[in-house]
Amino acid sequence: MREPIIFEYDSVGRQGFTPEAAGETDIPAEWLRTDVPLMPKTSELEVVRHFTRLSQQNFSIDTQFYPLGSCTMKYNPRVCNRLAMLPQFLSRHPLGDVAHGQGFLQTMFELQEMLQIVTGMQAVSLTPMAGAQGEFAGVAMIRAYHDARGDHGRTQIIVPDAAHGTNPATATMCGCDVVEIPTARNGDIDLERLRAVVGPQTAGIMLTNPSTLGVFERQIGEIAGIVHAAGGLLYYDGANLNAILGKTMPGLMGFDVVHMNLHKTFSTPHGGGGPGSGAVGVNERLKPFLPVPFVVKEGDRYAWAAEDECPQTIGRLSAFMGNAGVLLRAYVYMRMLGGKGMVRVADFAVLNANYLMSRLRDAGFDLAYPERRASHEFIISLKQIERETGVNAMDFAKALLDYGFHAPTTYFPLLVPECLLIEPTETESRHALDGFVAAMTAIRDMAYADADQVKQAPLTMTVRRLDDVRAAKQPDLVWRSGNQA
Amino acid sequence: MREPIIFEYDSVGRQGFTPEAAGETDIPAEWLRTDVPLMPKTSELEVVRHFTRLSQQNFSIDTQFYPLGSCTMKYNPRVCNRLAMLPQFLSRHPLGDVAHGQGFLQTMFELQEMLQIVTGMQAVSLTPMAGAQGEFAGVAMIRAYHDARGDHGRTQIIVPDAAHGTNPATATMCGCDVVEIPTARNGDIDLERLRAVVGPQTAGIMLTNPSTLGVFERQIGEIAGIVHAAGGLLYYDGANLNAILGKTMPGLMGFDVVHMNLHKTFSTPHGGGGPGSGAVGVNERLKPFLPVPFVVKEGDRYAWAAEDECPQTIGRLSAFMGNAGVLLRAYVYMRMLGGKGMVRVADFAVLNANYLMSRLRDAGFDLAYPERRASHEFIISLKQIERETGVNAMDFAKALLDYGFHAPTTYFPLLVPECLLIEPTETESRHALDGFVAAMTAIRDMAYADADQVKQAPLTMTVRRLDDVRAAKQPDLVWRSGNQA
Amino acid sequence: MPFIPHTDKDVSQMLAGIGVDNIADLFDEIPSNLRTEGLDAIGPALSEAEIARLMQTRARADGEPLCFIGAGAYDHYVPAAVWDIATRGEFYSAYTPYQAEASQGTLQVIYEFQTMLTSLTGLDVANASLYDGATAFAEACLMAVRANRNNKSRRILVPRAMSPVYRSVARAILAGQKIELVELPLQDGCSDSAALSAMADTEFAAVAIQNPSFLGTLEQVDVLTDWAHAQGALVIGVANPMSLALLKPPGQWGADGADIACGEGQPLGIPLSSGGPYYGYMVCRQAIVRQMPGRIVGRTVDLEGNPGFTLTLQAREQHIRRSRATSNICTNQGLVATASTIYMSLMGAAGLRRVASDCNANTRALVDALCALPGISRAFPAPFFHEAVLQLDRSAVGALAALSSQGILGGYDLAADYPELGNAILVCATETKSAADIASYATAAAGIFGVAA
Amino acid sequence: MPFIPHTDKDVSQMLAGIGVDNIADLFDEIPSNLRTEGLDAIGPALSEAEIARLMQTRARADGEPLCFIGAGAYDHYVPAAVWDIATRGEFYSAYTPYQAEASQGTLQVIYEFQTMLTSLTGLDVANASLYDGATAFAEACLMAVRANRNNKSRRILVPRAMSPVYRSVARAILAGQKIELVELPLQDGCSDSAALSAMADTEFAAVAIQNPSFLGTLEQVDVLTDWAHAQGALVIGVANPMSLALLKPPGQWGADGADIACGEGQPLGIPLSSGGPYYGYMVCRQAIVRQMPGRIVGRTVDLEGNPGFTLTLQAREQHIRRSRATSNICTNQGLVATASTIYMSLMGAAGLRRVASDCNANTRALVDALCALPGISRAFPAPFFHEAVLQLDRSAVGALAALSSQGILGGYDLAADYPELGNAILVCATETKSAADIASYATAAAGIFGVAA
Ligand SMILES: Cc1ncc(COP(=O)(O)O)c(C=O)c1O
Ligand SMILES: Cc1ncc(COP(=O)(O)O)c(C=O)c1O
Repeated sequence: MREPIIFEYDSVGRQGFTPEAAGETDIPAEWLRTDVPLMPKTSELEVVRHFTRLSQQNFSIDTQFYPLGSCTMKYNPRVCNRLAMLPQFLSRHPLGDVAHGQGFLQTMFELQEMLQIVTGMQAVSLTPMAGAQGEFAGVAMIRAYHDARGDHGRTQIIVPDAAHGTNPATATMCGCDVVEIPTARNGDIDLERLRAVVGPQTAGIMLTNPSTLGVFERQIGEIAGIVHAAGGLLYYDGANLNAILGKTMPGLMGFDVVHMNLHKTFSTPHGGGGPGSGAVGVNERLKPFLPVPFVVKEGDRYAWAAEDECPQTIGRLSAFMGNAGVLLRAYVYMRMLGGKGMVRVADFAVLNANYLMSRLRDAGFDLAYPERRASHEFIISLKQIERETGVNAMDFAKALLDYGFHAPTTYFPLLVPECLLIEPTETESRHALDGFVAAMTAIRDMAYADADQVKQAPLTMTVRRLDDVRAAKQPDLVWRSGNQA
Repeated sequence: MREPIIFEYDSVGRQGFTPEAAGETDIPAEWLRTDVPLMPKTSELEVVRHFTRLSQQNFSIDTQFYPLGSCTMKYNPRVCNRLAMLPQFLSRHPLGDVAHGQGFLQTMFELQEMLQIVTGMQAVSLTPMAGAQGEFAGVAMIRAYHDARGDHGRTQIIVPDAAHGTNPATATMCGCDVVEIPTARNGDIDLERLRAVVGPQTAGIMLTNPSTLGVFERQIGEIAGIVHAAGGLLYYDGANLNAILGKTMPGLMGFDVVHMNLHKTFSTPHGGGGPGSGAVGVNERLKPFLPVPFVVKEGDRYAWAAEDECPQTIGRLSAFMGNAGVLLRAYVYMRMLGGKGMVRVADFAVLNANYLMSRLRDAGFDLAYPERRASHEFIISLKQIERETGVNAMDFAKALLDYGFHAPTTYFPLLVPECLLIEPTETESRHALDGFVAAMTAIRDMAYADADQVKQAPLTMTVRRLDDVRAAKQPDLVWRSGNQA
Repeated sequence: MPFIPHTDKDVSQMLAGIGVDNIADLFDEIPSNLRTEGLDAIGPALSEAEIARLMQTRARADGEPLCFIGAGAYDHYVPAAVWDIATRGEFYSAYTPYQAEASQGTLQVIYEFQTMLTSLTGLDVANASLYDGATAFAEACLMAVRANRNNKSRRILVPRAMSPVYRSVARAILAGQKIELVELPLQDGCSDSAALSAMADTEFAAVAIQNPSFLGTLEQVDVLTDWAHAQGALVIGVANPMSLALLKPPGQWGADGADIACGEGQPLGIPLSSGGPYYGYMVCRQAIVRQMPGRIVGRTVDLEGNPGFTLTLQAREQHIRRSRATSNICTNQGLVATASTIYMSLMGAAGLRRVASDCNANTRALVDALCALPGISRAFPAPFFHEAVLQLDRSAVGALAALSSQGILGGYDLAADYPELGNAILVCATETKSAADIASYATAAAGIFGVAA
Repeated sequence: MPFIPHTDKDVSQMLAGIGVDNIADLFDEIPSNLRTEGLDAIGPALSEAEIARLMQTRARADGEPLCFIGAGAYDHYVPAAVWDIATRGEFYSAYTPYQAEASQGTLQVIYEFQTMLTSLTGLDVANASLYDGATAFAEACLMAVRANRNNKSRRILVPRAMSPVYRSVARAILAGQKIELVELPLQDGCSDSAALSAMADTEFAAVAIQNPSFLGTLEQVDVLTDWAHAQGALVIGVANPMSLALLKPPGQWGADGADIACGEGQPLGIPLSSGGPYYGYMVCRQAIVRQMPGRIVGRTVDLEGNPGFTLTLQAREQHIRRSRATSNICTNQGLVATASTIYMSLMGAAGLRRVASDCNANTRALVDALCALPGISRAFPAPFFHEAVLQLDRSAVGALAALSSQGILGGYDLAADYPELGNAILVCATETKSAADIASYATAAAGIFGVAA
């Protein structure tokens, strides 16, 4: 049953929530609005019903297996939400007296410390509000470092071709030029090409390890050597940290700065697109440049360190201190895991990925890197199936929905044709993985038996396949009375 | 997609929640259990996913119009739940020192007072845990009253044929005999028959007003006169209180004792079957017999009144004080309505019912009492349609589900053949009512066009029509490994 | 207007459709002498913000004292997932699953609930919940009188060691039907089985056994069960379901097991919440299921042969059988049972067992710590589950009030229910109590009992 | 094992399937010199019950002082339904709606969100959210530089009356791209339009206008907007969206309206929560939508011609355009925007207007009450929305600390950001403050200011 747009419930005079009677304002008329903004006119019941029904139209971790590669869609414990939403935490003003915030600040301080331990770095700032902002902080610190040394010519950021789009986009935002280097056939970086591009213009390199190809970059030691020798710094994109918790650390691999996606590794919710947290960690070299504010401990009191105490900081990246509520959730999760639990996260994330990879291989699917171990994720390529049946990665993705599985990441990284990037995470049972293999196999069989049927998928969602081209060509971005899609 | 039984997730050693490590016990072996009870072995994610998916298989007020007659399925404000679940309320032990419960007790005291005002009674006890237990309390008080006067022969309880099943069942539970009296053609009680059955054996009469036929019993004054003159008392079943809030009061109509369904009139949630609250109110005559405990105010302190202070009480009906959390929700709701808001509840509940009744009549449906006003609900009879097409009230109920509407109450009261008892409540918009009329009309048209298609309904639920006969003949009430339905 | 969606235009069009001038006309069948003029005495409406602030203030006033009271309601940790899911609108705002096809969620949950309760108690069939433990016991007595085919007795033998409030609720509910509770006396905190021989000639419809007893002690369940059966009485086993993770279940008592088990479901995932909503559970042998009160869910098949769930055996219930129903119960405690099902699913058998063991260990630690103080000693030697009676050398009221003023609820005063025990309190330390909590109690008690009585 | 469902049997079968002996083998591609031995420094795991108790203790330690601080984050009442629904698992635990067919819930919510934001700001197209108000402003500056077709300037004129922290975040974000913020000076708490003439020869990519200003005052939005457009600059309107229920929206400023509107979404249903997660909103004219950063949802049709929703105009975004994307943003603040959509739906235009008016009235009442005391006076005569600057006769630090110790957060000290204002604080009384709250503040302040400085 199609759920109407909320404005279609419209009926003059209705209103869900009844706040207290309006006071008068003394604002002169020249500043006042004369029109009434278009807002829903719905009762509280209609609002509740509308959004409850809409929610049921989503796939989510709480309802489906969601093996979206690179996104670490693991279980988000309900208790993390509960505790982050304790009334005192919710009502705390960000500029409130720290005397009324010692509990919160202590928690943030301990989170900084735990993240240092996990990454092997020397200092952490929690302020970046997502991975991409963590990247921004990292590249900005690299630039600030070179600038502080008067080394102004370093404007190039090297990224592998498999890098996530946020890496090159971040480099540009920081005013750097992007130099892309290719991946070798075995999934590692082409060292020759790396050697060829480094030089006095090199600000640094951005790497994900394990990479977005689902393999561990084995030459990371050499890479660090090459880049450092050329005067550049190494940036670690922590999107894949889940795979290596307690196994190795970016600090040990030679990285100077890292960001973590707490909404991946530390299980804060993805929320249909956000919020996240992209906390950054740095080694001694970059410490002076860390974004403010961060929490410091003075005796047994906790306080903010801000601009005036950090003359070389790259500055503030958010109005207050980042996504505090997300950070609380990550803290709760980390304390519930403890050190041993974190190592087990890596163990089982990697076990699940390798098991699922081997089962899909045994079922006849082509692995992108058949000689390699999977990290916490891996890639299969549907190129041959596509060639033989016309059924492509997108079709598989849609068909999986009808089997009750969210699709893996499709068409990323771009260098593997017709790829699915599959990340089961440690919180899924073997039973779920086996079900996924069965669905993939059934879809493949159907592709060979009746390709058109696969192309019809999905059949069981609230809508059939959507016309993306029309969406972009005739943008309908705002509801207007009378307009129909 | 069928959701497995939770035991089908079973896999040795899994467990959702990890409590702290077990202490040793020193309990001698003769008391210890040697087998392991069958419990799910599921991860927390599996538990969350299982029950979230199951929840999506329900119709509910939050997702559908739910015009279930006699049940008052109005919007249950989320804030009532939120405030009843404040941590201090949740953690309060029922036997805790009242010094740590003044906030709670004050709330209960004020709730008692508000319910007195609403019903026009002189005292209230909140302890009954649902309507039926309120009825029990009421009839037990009536018996206690007669007994206290040495009037031991009064063992008959009179109920109209339209009464809810809990009324006669309650009378029996209280050790009374049930005398049923018929309803006249106009929906009021047959006064001649009433006069004929009252006498020195009459303990009392149980009435719902407006009655379960969806009409206001106009002769209530005469009825009260007849029963009181015969030495009996009057019990008011408050299931339909929503229709008369602020318009009239049971106290004024001559009732000696009432119960209220707070989960109807005062919008506490139905919870898929409960919990409810059946608070009782009494006039001076029955005050000494009120069930304990209730809250009294002593100076500015609140305290419990229990057995020792109430020598004539019918006693305790629950281990503590009834469904405290439900009572908190009702209190919040009542305070948010205020006096004027309560009157509006009756206004709009009755407006909606009369509007829907007139629209269905205009659409050609047969009203059970076409000459009468609807109260907050009304009855239509599908007898003619059933005769002409074979499509009966049950078929309509199932077909409505496919239109996204929960069915009205079917086959109750029993005296109207093929009846639907329809209660829209005040929280539904005119738009929802119009949609319901359209669905009813479409189903009726389909009944005449292709009766079999209606008999196939529902088609869009997770299951098709279920075999109730098999359920009762071959009861499968407990999951056992290997058993299939 | 709170919660009413009508616009002025809606109202006038609706009135026109009905054919009346105003809403007041719709009430014209109410005789004018019965009319009231509004409910102004209720006072003005509060906004959501205002009521939120008011309730927060009241909640804060009540504080969160450290609770060592049990006595029928137990302070267990409830994982966040339990109520987060139970209060989803689709569970929270649905009614009894009369339209089975549109209520498979609730129905399957109850079927799973029934399965868990039967296995926990070791009996065959469970219902979908009753109001609370006390009323479940009363219903069990009624059921036993109906179900006993050996005799027509209206007498139930009930231990003095059983919850006083259960006995009192049962008396209130059974009074009308003239069913009598006969007391089995207390000896050293347990039922006095020696007293049974004196009753060998009395017919009982049932013998009730609560284990652990209200006083925390473990009863001679096998002896009592076998005696009852030998007498032709049914056995009603009353048990804290949390204890059954550890203790022999009613279905295994004596040679043949209890016939009916019932009790308070609160320990399984339900917050203390000033006493409710909790739920009563009831489980029985297959043979007597048609005497069971309350709703029951069964699995069946649909038109296409696929499995599905529905309410069944409804001929027992008031809406079908009316005055001859097994009970008058209609609305039960569905949502609470749902939460409890989620709780049991999260905990699993191992988790429940761990909680039960920790409760036992913590109460032992508490008893040891307190009995090390002058003026406090154990009242009974019998083994206990997670509650114990302490004998005090002074007024329990005074000691408890002194503890309460330090934020500690030190136990339940037994004076009113068991005057024969003198100054005695019943204490309980569940798994939520840390060693530090127990030490706090001991320290506070030392301050009180350190001074001669 | 917390959150890991594997049984021992699962593990051994899975390892066998993979063809390795143990889990450690799966990590054999990590060079041995890079291996670490666990994370024991993190410490032991806490159970859910333990962490719950810890966090409750910390939360309680922070208390709930009465808050009269605004300065960019506002204490509004959030109806219970907002977060109850937003945190439903289906919203909470979904990701970006890349698989549109399985994400219609989130997509339709965002489409509705976009509609509400455009109508609130009076502009054409909104995105699906940015991180917060400050970063939204920085992105607006970048967007303006890209979108301005009149000039190639990399200068933005920014009022000193604009939020200091927005300016500081923008500086940090724009630094790499060498975009310069030029300050428009302050006069009597507002932007000094007299200073504009001196800048007539400077090219600006954009002129930013915050209304109400950071200092609470209402700016000469029409004059500033028209001046900017006459200069060939775009106009970036920064506005508290709650104020727009009452005030003329950016789309209506001056003759042609602002080109981009952005700001902090927090006032619309988001708890203060120590500063986040909030969300930044951004809305612009249709003509420049392809320069907009962030995700955008569009309505389209499916195979059968039925309406549905999908992410669109993705060629702007990093996952398609990589180094040439409009921004690097990927994860945004989706759940917060969802909550905000629910909030706006519950409030409606009338509800928002009432909240905005009440805030204005309450702040006036507070200002009047405080300015009646010796040593406190209004700093500026300009009309304000719901914040005002008070001049004190003594150190703000001391006065605020004294209030804080009485449980009152008395305002935001302006000394660091606006040293030229001397002892000045910015106060705010939202609709959540009752007359009694305002009186409490006044009484506490009287105690402090009653004593000569
Ligand atoms: C490899 C990689 N890097 C960076 C990011 C960007 O993180 P965020 O979406 O939190 O900005 C992602 C997430 O999508 C990612 O997968
Ligand atoms: C008319 C009437 N009386 C009594 C009851 C019994 O109330 P409860 O279900 O709360 O026990 C009901 C509810 O179903 C009812 O509709």
